[in-house]
Amino acid sequence: MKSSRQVIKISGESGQGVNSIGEVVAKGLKRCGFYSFGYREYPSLIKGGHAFHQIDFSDHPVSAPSRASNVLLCFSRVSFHAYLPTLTVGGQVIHMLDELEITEVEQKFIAEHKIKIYYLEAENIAREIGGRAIMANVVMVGALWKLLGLPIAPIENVVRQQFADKKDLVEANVACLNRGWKSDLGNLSPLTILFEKNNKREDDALLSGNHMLALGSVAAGVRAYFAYPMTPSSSILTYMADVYHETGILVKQLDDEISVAQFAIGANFAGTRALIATSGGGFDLMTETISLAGMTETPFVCILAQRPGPATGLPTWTAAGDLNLAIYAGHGELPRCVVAISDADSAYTLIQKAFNISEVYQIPTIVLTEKQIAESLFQVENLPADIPIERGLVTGASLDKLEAADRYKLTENGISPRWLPGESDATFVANSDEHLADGTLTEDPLLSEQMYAKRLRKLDTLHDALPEPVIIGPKDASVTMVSWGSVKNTICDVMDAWNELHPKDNFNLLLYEYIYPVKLKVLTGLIDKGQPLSLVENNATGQLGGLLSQHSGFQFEEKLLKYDGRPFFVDDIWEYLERRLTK
Amino acid sequence: MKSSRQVIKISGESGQGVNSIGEVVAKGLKRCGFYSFGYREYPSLIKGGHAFHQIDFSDHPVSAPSRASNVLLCFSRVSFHAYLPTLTVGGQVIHMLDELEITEVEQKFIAEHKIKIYYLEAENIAREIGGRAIMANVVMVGALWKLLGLPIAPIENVVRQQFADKKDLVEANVACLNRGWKSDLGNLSPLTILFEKNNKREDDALLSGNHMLALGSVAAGVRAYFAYPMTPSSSILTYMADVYHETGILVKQLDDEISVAQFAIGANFAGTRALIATSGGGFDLMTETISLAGMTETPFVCILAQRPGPATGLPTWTAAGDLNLAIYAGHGELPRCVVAISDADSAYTLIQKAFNISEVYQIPTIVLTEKQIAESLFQVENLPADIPIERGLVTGASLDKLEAADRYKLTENGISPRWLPGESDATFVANSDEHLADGTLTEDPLLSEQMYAKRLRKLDTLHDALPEPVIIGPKDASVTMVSWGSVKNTICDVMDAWNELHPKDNFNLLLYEYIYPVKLKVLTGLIDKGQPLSLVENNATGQLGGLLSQHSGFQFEEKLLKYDGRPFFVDDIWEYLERRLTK
Amino acid sequence: MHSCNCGDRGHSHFSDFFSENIYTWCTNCGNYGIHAAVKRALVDLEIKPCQTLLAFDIGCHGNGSDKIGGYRFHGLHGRVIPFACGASTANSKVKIIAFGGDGGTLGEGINHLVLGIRGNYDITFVLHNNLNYGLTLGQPSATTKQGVAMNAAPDGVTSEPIHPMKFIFSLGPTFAARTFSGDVGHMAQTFKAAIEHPGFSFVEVLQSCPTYNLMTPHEWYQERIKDVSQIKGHDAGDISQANSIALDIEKEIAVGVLYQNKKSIPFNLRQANRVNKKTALVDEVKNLSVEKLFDSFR
Amino acid sequence: MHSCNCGDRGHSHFSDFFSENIYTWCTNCGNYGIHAAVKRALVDLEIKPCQTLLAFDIGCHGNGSDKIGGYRFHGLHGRVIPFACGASTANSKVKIIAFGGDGGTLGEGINHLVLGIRGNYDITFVLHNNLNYGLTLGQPSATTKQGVAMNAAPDGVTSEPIHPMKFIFSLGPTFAARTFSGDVGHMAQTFKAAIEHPGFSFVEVLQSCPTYNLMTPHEWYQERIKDVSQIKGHDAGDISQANSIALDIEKEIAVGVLYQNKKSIPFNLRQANRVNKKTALVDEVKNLSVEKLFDSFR
Ligand SMILES: Cc1ncc(C[n+]2csc(CCOP(=O)(O)OP(=O)(O)O)c2C)c(N)n1
Ligand SMILES: Cc1ncc(C[n+]2csc(CCOP(=O)(O)OP(=O)(O)O)c2C)c(N)n1
Ligand code: SF4
Ligand code: SF4
Ligand SMILES: [Mg+2]
Ligand SMILES: [Mg+2]
Repeated sequence: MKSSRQVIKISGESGQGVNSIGEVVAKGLKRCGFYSFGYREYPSLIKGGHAFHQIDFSDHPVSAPSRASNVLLCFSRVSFHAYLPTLTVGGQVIHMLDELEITEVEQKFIAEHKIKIYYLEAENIAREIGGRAIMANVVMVGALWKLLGLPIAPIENVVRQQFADKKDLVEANVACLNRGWKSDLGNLSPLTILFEKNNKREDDALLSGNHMLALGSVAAGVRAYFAYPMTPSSSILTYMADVYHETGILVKQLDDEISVAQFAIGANFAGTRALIATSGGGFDLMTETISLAGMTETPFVCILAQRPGPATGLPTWTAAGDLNLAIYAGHGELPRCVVAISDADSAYTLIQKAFNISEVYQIPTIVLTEKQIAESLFQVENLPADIPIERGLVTGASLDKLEAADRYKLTENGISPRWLPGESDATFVANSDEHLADGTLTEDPLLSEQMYAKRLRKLDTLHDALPEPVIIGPKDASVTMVSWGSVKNTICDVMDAWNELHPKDNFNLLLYEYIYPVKLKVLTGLIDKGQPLSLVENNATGQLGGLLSQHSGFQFEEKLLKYDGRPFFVDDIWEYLERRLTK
Repeated sequence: MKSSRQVIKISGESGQGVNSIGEVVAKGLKRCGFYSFGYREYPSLIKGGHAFHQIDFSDHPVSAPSRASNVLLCFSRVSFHAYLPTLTVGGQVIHMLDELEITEVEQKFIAEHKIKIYYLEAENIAREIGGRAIMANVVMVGALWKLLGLPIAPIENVVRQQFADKKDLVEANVACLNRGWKSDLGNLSPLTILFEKNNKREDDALLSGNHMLALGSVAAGVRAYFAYPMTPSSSILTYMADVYHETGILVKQLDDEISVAQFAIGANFAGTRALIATSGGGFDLMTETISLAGMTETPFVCILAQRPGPATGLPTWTAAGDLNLAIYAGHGELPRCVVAISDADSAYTLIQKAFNISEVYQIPTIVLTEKQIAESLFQVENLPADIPIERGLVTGASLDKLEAADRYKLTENGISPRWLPGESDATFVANSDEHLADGTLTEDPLLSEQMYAKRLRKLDTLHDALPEPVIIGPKDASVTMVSWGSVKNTICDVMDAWNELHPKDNFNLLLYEYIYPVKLKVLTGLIDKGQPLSLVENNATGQLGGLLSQHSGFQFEEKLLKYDGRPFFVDDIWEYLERRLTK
Repeated sequence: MHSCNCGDRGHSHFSDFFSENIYTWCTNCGNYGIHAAVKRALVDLEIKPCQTLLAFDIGCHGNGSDKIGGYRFHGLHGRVIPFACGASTANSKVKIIAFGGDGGTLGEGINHLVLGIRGNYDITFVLHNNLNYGLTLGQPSATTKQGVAMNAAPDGVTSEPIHPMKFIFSLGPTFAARTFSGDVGHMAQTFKAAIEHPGFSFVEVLQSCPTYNLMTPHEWYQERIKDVSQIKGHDAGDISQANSIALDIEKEIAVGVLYQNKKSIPFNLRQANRVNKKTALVDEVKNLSVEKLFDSFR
Repeated sequence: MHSCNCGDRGHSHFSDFFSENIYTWCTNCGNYGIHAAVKRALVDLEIKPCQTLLAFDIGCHGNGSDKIGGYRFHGLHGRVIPFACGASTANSKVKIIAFGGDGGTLGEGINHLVLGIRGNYDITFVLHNNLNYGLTLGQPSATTKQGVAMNAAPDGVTSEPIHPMKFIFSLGPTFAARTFSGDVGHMAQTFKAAIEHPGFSFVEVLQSCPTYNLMTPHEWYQERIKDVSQIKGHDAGDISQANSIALDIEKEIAVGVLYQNKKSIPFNLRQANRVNKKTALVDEVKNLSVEKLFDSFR
């Protein structure tokens, strides 16, 4: 497997443009005919520290990061010291750090790992040619390209595109790039790329899960986006605002998350589609409103972008530890839907589904994502098909026949007619107190119970309508991994190579994207036939596992749980499979 | 069973003093040698509507209400119409409603149920004797006493005690009482009380679960009580304020629940014991702070007084629907403890335990109660034994040897030394960001994971220390009910009588008071021996059942769930057992 | 957007707002008058039930939410302002009036009052200021006077009360009025002005609560209120004048429209990317092609 | 209560507050100066690390919480005020200073600012007002000027900014001061006065943020600030004077102690049932007999 991908880590301080250089490199690789995936690590501070953008590339689609890299580009001293240890044997470093001091421990590591290091006086070059030290980054990219043995034209085009709106800088940057490309690279050895450039998808888009959530929501007819900044959801807000002239969407940053949730329920009740997003701490503050959405049967869609908790936790790192929160938060018993995206494509599709579910079933829907999906760069060929909007609203002539008591009418499937303020003479009250069919408050035991049960019946109706989790990979496998979220990408990245090498010890994946109400048929099918199941989650307590145990009675004995703020690296899965083999 | 208790319902409008009359009657019955239990139903409004205070009394301790009553006292028309249908066959009514109109349906009900009705012109009498119409209530009590065939002296003493601080009114009230006692009662028949007055515990206290929580917390050394009013927790605030000169406790109503939670964590971090209480909606707002308590390892105790949700729900009614909320709310993965009181005694004990757990394990502890426990009147002989305070603090000379890095030291059981600001030279930071042993922020994968795991280890340590759920009733029974909260009282009220009648179809109860982390030994013992288990919960989804299924794999097939805002009446359990019998 | 078949303004009747549900407030509660005045204002403005969205907080006043006509939302305690503001961003054709108590508005949700005023969302907000938490049995609120003994504060509260007008004037409001629950006519007039104002209209109603507010009962207010029309030379366009006549809430209490910025631009018209849109957000929910946006990532 | 072995005030050194952790703020961030001034104020007042509780909000400034000595709590975004107020009710012997950003204080947690001022809890509160949400990459805050383009507001915010002093003066503060992150000496003086004031001391620091606040950089403030000592006849005891000199934040910006009520009674001394207590809540945690209270229910 290892030989089927190469890994480049571009590192520097926060604020040194690591990310934009990462994007340039990824685009260049794409134009050269590779598939790439961009993974970011950065601290929760504005400038300084150390951060990287790592690009895994290959001749086939990749969507998860490796633990170690083959090439390290360093823009800052701290990043050199931080990331040297993450190089593979034979790894190579290009840095621009005058009089870099290397510690004894590092020397030892370098020797043992046969690491080669090259100093490029990129800043001097940049100042000379481009007049600005910041262009050193581009010089470094040129040198990288030399090391990769790739043609300069594609990356030159990317640089031209990148600086298209700063015309005065384009030529200088291109000159810097070429000058870097002409470096001698000292004792570095040109990278041996053992895989093909199957030059077919050079026009693929490179974008993050958050971008795709935003695009999916625009496609779904979302007309208002309210938010309070919180990593890793904030980049949705930034993007929504950046394109708001194009989309015409109302984009408004509010002053706290309770306001955000209430604005959304207000706008949804009035009759538009409003989207909101936050992370765990902000979500806590929204949970009373989720309870309200359940009670008043008002559509409500919230993206919960996970990061490690509790409390402030690791704000710029990744985790999948808020599944229980999504399912159980908000007081009282209410119907809701919880879905979890796993990559850019499912982001686009599930956010659209979420709005349809929320409107048709008149329930809150929580869309889980993770920093790993939110901020990684996925290569996407085309947009998945749009999902036709379903609003479940009374329309047209039927509006004239409505009575107030239709609004919360007791129905078999629990779903009652819904219409918007201003659309019919039949006015009603959406009441957070327990109520009768027209919303009038009631405290009667029988009538209360009936309305309570009606609401909860929607959960059964929805359950019947939701798809079962999918099995990815061979139909028959010696073990089935059960998982959700970004872990899917790592598992899939490993799957083909491993299964080819180990046809008898192969595996497949049962992926939950529609998580609650929980679908069990496929799972219990597997349980019943005695299929070995292994739970893989990016948290410490195995929350999906807990949910499945609760409803199926099955207890997972095999678990692979990770909770160090990092996503699953392909190595984590590979090594786990190897450990399993030797057990 | 039925014949072993009598039931009196005192009804009127909100604001008509139904509750204080209820207390007078309950005290009177106690002085006459009975055991009583007071159950309240009232709407969420200030004046008007209809409300009652129902007293079940017997020759043995009772702690749950019957569905129907033998005697109905009516102070208002609405309450007559509302509660007439809740009389048993042969039930009797005393009302004070001039020209009461009785509908045809009611006439039919009266005839079929052989109900007798007596009109007492109590208001006229009161005005005549006492000078005030409001004293009519006391006239009515006099008449009730006549109907019960009980001596006047004990109740007269109660009335004197009740009005002790309004000297000018005492004699008039006593006169009213006696005058009522002298009514002829028309065609009503003196009540046949088939059980004894075993006149031993006439000095028992009559008080609510909320009173006992408050008393328990005072005993536990709580020195600050912060709250924002929310039924059914508000009466704790009122009582705490009423006795704050006696206790010296700082009692402060704040402006919202987030402030309440933060004041508590602030005061606890500084080193006192602060208590807070709320209901579901307010609790939602506190959940981010619970996550913070988990992360910073700061003690935190919150009473979650349940009422039916979602949203505003049924504010003055009862439910046990927030167990999942208590266990899962608050983002991220954190250790916590969830306990649920079941009656006045356990209120007193568990609130003390909660503080010890919270301080020793440095975790948030949530104490669940329900409106049914919070506001019902329990007869209590004596205070349960006090629990010695355990704070888990470094004290004395050891304080001098501390280093900052002791505060969050990695330990095997997960518990690290804790000390208070101002107590040692070793100052540290309690950090909501992931941190090292001295609180310094870290984003390192290994060090983060270690601290994360350390915190969660406390859950295992606590698990080992917690008691198993108790079995109440016969050791061997044909079925074991599994339950928590106020349901216990109803089950216990039925148990002796039923088991005596049905020695072969008897039952016992597995009561969970310490709910999370969940103890399974006793339960799995029962499961393993194939003991039939029946889940009884005051909610719609069987939340304790879900928790037990998740951890044991056992799926409850038999469930008795109630979610109409009412507690389990003794009839509910009795009828359920009868249905089981005929199945 | 389909419009209800009652057509445009013009035929609204008091009885259209009638509900068969019976009010449950205490006898002589100020809320009765407030509801009467709200109905009258709407009828006078020829606004029909189906053309309104009445949003209620949780509190005594909110218990009236199912006793009046119109589209209504009875939400969470303290949250009526952001709910109504959110609704106002989506549909500006329906008139939105939000009602809140002093507890919900100046306690639990005071942050939202700040947000609503600063954003100038196009709603009318009616503060039922009864100087206590009525529905939870008479605890003190932020407007309870210092030293008055209440449920949960047997020796009285230890802070000075919030002065609602002083508070909102610090935030740059575009409309501020005060009225009294004992004068239905005055309330109706005031509500009408508020409803017609584009932007956030703040109306404080001095609401009598005969059950829990014994310090300043109906009569107390009755004796003290004075309409701005009787205050010589008052110019409602002058914020500093408004500020100063608003101050006295003990002796002579100014009621009426204290301040109105006639150039008020409501929130929806301040949004750079929407200011020329003819449609409202509720009219725009349809699948939108994002191909072009996607292409920019290629 | 056991007291740390460093004894009473008297031997505090600047170095006692030193931490080996390295600050992670941007070069020239105003927060560096603020920390220096806090240390200096504490040292000048002879308060040692173990005699302080420094409470930090989440924001750039909060990232300094592990880079300074003292007992510290780094809590939730927007919640530092109620945390610190709660702590102050329990232990009045430890000096409590709370730090918050404009985002956390005037956005997320503005309700708590109201509560803190009204309750007059005995803490010092330092507002790091850098006119933006720094830590989340430069979105607008409630103090961002209207029309300035920011992350998430490409055409500028559409509301007028909150004027922090106007806002708090509407709530009856007992101490209000303003200072500037570019003047360590002035800050230290101001913090000292704030720390010594019994009750809620509000200190606004005009904090430069060279990364995201390009509108009003260090120099902009430098040129405009004027200490109250240079303002003729300013009487810090006169709230209406304070009010008016506080207003200008564009041309001549008054800094220093703008207002101080010398008769301020802090929260803990206002509690009827505790006012004569010699102990603090932290000293009183022991099993208390409730037999007598229980007996009253018999
Ligand atoms: C989150 C939350 N906290 C507390 C409550 C309980 N509660 C209901 S009404 C109310 C206070 C009402 O006071 P106010 O807003 O002044 O309205 P009033 O009843 O006086 O009209 C409170 C605290 C609640 N419903 N939700
Ligand atoms: C509940 C919650 N919402 C949002 C965030 C994300 N967040 C962290 S810092 C911050 C804003 C910081 O702005 P400010 O308070 O002005 O501090 P500054 O960084 O400017 O010093 C936000 C929104 C959070 N941590 N918690
Ligand atoms: S308590 Fe006061 S506000 Fe509430 S209904 Fe009664 S009089 Fe009205
Ligand atoms: S972003 Fe601004 S406030 Fe934050 S560290 Fe940088 S300069 Fe300081
Ligand atoms: Mg009120
Ligand atoms: Mg800021």
